[in-house]
Amino acid sequence: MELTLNDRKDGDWTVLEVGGEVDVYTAPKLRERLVELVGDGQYRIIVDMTKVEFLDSTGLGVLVGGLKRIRSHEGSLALVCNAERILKIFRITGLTKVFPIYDTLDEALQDAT
Amino acid sequence: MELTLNDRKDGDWTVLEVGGEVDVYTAPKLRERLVELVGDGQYRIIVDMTKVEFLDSTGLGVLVGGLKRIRSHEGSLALVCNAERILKIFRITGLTKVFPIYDTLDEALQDAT
Amino acid sequence: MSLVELHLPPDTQFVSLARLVVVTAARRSGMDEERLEDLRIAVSEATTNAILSHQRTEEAQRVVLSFGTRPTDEVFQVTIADAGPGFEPLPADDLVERDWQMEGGLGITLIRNLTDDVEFVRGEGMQVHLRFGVSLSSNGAS
Amino acid sequence: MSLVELHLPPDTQFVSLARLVVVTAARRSGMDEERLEDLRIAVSEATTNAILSHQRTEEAQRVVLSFGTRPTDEVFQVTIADAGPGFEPLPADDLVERDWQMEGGLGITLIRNLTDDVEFVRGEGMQVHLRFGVSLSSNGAS
Ligand SMILES: Nc1ncnc2c1ncn2[C@@H]1O[C@H](COP(=O)(O)OP(=O)(O)O)[C@@H](O)[C@H]1O
Ligand SMILES: Nc1ncnc2c1ncn2[C@@H]1O[C@H](COP(=O)(O)OP(=O)(O)O)[C@@H](O)[C@H]1O
Repeated sequence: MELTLNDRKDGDWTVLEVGGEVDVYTAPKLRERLVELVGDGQYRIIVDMTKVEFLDSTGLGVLVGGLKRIRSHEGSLALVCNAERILKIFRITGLTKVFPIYDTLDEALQDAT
Repeated sequence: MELTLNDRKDGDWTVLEVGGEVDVYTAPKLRERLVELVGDGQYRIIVDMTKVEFLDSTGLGVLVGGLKRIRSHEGSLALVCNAERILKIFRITGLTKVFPIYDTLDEALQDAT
Repeated sequence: MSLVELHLPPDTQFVSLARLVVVTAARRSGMDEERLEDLRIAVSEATTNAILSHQRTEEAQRVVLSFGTRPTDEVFQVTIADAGPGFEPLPADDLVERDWQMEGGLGITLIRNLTDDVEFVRGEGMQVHLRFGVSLSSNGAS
Repeated sequence: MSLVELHLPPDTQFVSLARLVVVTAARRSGMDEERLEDLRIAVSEATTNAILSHQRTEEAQRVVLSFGTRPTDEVFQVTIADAGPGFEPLPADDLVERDWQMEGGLGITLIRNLTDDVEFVRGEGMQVHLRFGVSLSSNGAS
């Protein structure tokens, strides 16, 4: 029920740290924040999901929406996630082929493109 | 839903350690164990409730039943409990006047009568 | 109405589920942790009584808990309804005098003391309404 | 039948309560932690769909989840029933081909892949039956 969102700049990346549960009730907040960031001209975003406890298809849909929006500006959206139960739903839906997914934030930042 | 019960001798006291939730579903196990102990001739019992997470009137009823049984053998039943939320229900039902209640097991053992 | 309902078979194993569900809903309505403990016990008592009443009368129907916040008056209410014969509770003041050797009555004593308001309604079956004030300004949900 | 029922107003805030209640009941039926995660997501998807269907059609009735173990066949079953118009889900194999740019369909894909068996029944309203094998020998309750 709780969703936490915190963003900060790290070099030319914007890191959006998401915590708690992302479902149909909370996902609109995540969508809004992504829209705001892109509207602000931030086209290089890392969504750090290390502290996400639950994510379902509504959350996946918001991330896909964010990716489309960013790609229309030729930007990049990368994810940080190391929880098997969450990686599993990216795999089932074929989204591991669409998002670059890193185990840690450091790896994501180092691999920056 | 889970109830754990462990007993051991300490001097001439039997210490029964209760953990988890004592409610209408689990209380019969506690009742049985008390009946067994008294049937075994253990008339000096300390019920250590330090690890009890939940106790309602069914649990209180079982303790009152144990006390009656032990008193009929001129024994003693003492309680160890320091959780305010549990002490509160002993207070409301007037049972703080009926049971000796200690903060710690050590105090209960030292005060032994 | 936006009340959630939990329908439980008359089996005592489900009393712990009732506690969990109602307390979780109340926490999200902004009830503080100390009051949640009072609610947890009151719900446990009333649900236990309803299930035991069904068992005594071999009533196979489910016991129904309905709960939620009435936004108009900042009250979290839980109604525990059973289809059994019901009972007439002793008036509140008689209970103070209880002797510890007396059997029973502990549950109703706790319910009366832990709620802000309780109403026992005997109609077709029994309905027990438990009420707790909550401050909606501290509402955790949003 | 000893199924528990949870009746939810068509408000998305209650999807998290549905997850909590069903997962807690399944844990007590002996389901292991990994399967509980699959159940948690499948219940979330189906409950979300049912509530959104009521919202689209301004159906004020509650969505009903009924769940429990059928002891005869070692299956934990959850049925999510709504009173909306229902839908005809795409057959399972068509879903493999989805393009990520396509909108929707992620929820049904997850449900099909995370359950041991799922049945979509369109009658008066929609009923989705999710089934998970459990080994009753490892039953946590007793
Ligand atoms: N919902 C109910 N339906 C019928 N009888 C009830 C109900 N709730 C309580 N009672 C009656 O009131 C008595 C007192 O209840 P309670 O105070 O909870 O104590 P106890 O269960 O320890 O006797 C019960 O024993 C029962 O006979
Ligand atoms: N219970 C239901 N009642 C009516 N329509 C439904 C129901 N469940 C699913 N649907 C329909 O099927 C579509 C696909 O559902 P789903 O796979 O969960 O993906 P999404 O919600 O992302 O579109 C929904 O958009 C909706 O139109």
